[in-house]
Amino acid sequence: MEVDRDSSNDFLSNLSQELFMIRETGVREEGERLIELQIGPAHPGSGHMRILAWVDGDIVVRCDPDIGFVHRTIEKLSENRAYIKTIPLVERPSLLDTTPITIGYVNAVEKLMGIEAPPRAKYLRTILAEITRIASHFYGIGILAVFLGHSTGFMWAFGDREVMIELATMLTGARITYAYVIPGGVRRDMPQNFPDQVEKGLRYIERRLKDWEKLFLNNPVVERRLRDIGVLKPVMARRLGITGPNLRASGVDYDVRMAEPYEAYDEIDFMIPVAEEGDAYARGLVRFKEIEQSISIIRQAIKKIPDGDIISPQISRLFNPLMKKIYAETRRVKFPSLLATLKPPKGEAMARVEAGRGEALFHIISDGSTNPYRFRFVTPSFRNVILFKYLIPGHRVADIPAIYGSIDYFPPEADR
Amino acid sequence: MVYIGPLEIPGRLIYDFLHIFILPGFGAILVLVILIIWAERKIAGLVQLRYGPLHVSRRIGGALQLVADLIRYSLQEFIVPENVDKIAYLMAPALALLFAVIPIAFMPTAPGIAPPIYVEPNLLLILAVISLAPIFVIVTGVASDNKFAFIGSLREAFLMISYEIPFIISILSTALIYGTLDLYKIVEAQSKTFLGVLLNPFAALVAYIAILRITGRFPFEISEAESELVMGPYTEYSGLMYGVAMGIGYIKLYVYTLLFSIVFLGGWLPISSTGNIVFDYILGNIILLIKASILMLIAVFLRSVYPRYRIDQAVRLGWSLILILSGAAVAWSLIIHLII
Amino acid sequence: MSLRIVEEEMDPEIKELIEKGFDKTKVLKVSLPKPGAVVQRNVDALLTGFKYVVKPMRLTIDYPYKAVEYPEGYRGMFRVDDNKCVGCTLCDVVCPADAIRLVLKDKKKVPVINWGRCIFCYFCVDICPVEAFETTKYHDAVFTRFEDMLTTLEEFTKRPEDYVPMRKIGKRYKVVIDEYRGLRYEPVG
Amino acid sequence: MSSQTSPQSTQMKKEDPDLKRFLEILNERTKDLNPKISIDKYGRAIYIEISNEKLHELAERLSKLGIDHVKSVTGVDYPSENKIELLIHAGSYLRTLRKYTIIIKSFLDRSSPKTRSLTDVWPSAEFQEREAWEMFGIYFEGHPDLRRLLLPEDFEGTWPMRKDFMIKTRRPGEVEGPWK
Repeated sequence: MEVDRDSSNDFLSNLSQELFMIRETGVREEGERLIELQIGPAHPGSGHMRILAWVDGDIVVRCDPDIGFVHRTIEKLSENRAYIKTIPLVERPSLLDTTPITIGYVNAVEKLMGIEAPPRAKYLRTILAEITRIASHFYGIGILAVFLGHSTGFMWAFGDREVMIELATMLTGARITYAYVIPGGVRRDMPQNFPDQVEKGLRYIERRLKDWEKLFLNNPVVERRLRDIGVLKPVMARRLGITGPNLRASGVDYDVRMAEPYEAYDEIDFMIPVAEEGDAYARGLVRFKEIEQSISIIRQAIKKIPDGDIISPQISRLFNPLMKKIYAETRRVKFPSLLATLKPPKGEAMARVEAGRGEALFHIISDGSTNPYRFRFVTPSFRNVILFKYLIPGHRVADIPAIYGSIDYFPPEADR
Repeated sequence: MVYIGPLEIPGRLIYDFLHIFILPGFGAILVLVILIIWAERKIAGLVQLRYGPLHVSRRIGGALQLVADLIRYSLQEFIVPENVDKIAYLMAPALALLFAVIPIAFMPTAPGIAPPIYVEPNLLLILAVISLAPIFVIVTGVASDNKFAFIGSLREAFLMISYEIPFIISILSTALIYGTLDLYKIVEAQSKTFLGVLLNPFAALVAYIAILRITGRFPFEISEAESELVMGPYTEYSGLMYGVAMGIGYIKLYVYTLLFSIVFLGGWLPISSTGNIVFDYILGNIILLIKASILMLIAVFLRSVYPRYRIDQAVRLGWSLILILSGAAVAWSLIIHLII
Repeated sequence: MSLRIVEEEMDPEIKELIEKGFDKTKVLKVSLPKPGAVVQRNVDALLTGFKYVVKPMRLTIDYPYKAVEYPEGYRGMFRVDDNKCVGCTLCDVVCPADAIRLVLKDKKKVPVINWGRCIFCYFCVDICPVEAFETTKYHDAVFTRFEDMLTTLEEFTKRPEDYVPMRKIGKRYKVVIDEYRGLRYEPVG
Repeated sequence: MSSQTSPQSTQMKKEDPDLKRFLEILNERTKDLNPKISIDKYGRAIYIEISNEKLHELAERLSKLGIDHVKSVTGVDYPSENKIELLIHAGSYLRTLRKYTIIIKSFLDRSSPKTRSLTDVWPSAEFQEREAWEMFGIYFEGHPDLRRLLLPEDFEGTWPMRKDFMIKTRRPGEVEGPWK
């Protein structure tokens, strides 16, 4: 397969050339002084991917991410499964940030079928989405900390994340893979003591963020390792199509919850943290500030949640008497048999969602049968993988894990 | 000033045996190193909201976990990869261990008793022997034919140079104050005037930071940085060799903190040489070990607070701040020498 | 072809369309703290670490000797009540992991589960029109052989605690979320 | 249609001035490429159908209109009509335009799908095009380094995402008898 090179190729080589100049490393071509480091799939600093780094001394000259080790073929599988059976499948890749992804998929299905979740279900979805966003940000910060060698940051992140997972277990009944969102609403209602449990959990997290500040963010060694590392300029971030906190840390105030509000985000006022510097430290800081914003979102959502039923009347009118009784008593949504063999009308629908790591895109083309004809699912990490190629060259070997952790790149989510 | 010379022959032999094999020597190493590793994992557990080692010997908080690890290492089969320079690969950790342990024989650890090998300038001898150990760490890296090990040994070489020099300067600057190179006389000088730390705080600070770097403690754990270099120079080792390689860091920490507490904290100071030998020997060593283990606990606590530096930041810090501080230490000790 | 988007190249109409639509209040300006007072910040970090050595705040539980009791409605293992079951095979249709297989019991199709494939999403439990599945909060099963996970009909009708091999667990503790300590464990009565 | 009014359906009903203005500019700029432009019923996705030769020209004009990045490049396989549809989602980070997503469709011949790579206009399409090539066989001329991204090196067989690449499926509902 001989690839003919023409104008577009020199463009991208100029792009990486320009990056070298920016970092004045003076290293140009690949001489024989180069070592090819395979920071492979089984390496404490690489996760389920292989980073091929051509290293001259301590400077990375060229970096090529080799991904696909945990490719689950979700798009191919979803073409042979009923619509509802894809919900647990879709939430598996970004295992920590499951609810925004299922909200996105279910929004696309709802747009296809033209049904709508009642307001209370929208609020419940928003609450669970923000709980998983906090858990996902803590995971990202934990990985960033352990890649810098800060084992306490790692353990603290997974400890505080545990509180959020306990809250989600009370609401949905599962620890991480909730499958809580179904077309037309949600499956369980909020238990009675849930609001004050949430309030206690959020106060604990706020108290802990002060300690995080002292031990991790203001730690001089952490700052030396992260400041001015992996500087992503706003223009480059926009050219490379980056999403999520990495984009907002470079000064671009783009957030799908603000751009195209879904669920209950337009009835809750919250802010998007945006930093200017765009280096690894700014990315970490933006994640901490987003945790604070998520806390205020959850508080407002818990206060403003309307009561009413949690499944759209189009689904609940198909309940048989036993299901109606169960739904009335325990507010647990039973599935009418139609849900298993859903046949949305022929057509296309697209939904966008702001997951923890960035914008996720869902596009379903249906041909009227029980299985979707084509389901396109783009995750935030798949759009951030290009950063490995253009951001890492010119840095040192020790900066590869620092940048990798600050991008909050999650290989299973990128491979889908 | 004559201090009590060597005892008659049989007493000498017994004391030498005790010195090397029981108290400040291998016995103390085995007990203290295991306790320090356990304390490090327990403190890290406390700071990180979890238990720390608990499963083995549950009642005493999992203290025997390290014994279990040692047994596991010794029973594990260690694989010698075949494209490895066999002799260097096998000898290097043993030699590194040897040169880390030898200085104990030169250190006086009890009032009124000479160390097994007594040489007039034994401070110089100790410094010379100690600075040999890192060379063998580099040999382990180069011998095992692995890119990560090679880069790890390069880093060890960089850091060795940039931190050994300030360490040696700061230790010698305190010797400058007392005007002698004999550790026993240093301790006696400290008993007359103030402790070394008070006399020359700069030297103490530089020496302590240099100890953190040489033994690979936390902000400077760069040559074995697992998130970049898997295990640095020891990537290709397994089984007992890996256990020894891991132990070298802690044994060096023990030896360096012994030296630090003799030079700066006055060794066995509160007690002076009383009548009978056995009482002096035991009490002197116990006090010295307490001071050394306090220093070790501090060094080990840093693991749960600091991440690791990047190699160029650590080297730049070494050449700039630490070197200047050690210069200040020498100047300060000159002034102090004139006053005392 | 330069790296930057050439702002001037953009269409004039688009430029004036863009200026219009965004309220700045929604953007929280995050400014990085200026690097200073290194010694003070070092001492801060050390004191914070030391605070936890002095006053430990353990979140973890000593698992085999103390176990966690999950909240109400936790999706654990379940069993089928074969006389309630009407053999509608909806559970087999809806199971996303194909973990359910149907067996004949006097001319009626009754489901049988493969614990190895089940992902505990409870789609089958929620779709069953006659509520034939009885759920428990029981989940710490320890299967030593793969075949034990493929249940037969009389196994699947028994309560999970009876036939599923279980690890010797100590006392059960309820998880309580606490403002100061995060997670606290209270012994279940 | 659900009777309750909720955020999404209200947007559909009220007329969106920015959308009208943007469509005017879009039509005026791309008249000569005669694209087929349509809006979905929620007023947020703008579908543009265009022939494959003019696709690159459309991309350049769109990037001048502020559509600065590509969210997804993929294919949809229609074996019955013997063509593969190139499906491109492009979007904009700029303030008022970020509400909309441009969905560009263009049809390629199924036996040897070939198109010009968009990496020079939108560098964010580089990894997306690599995935589209390995899954559908759409060959992007001028792509800097078109090789496999997700599939393992030793994966042989046709392009996996095409309809003729069958995977084993199971028809639920029959009796398969006990395991043991």
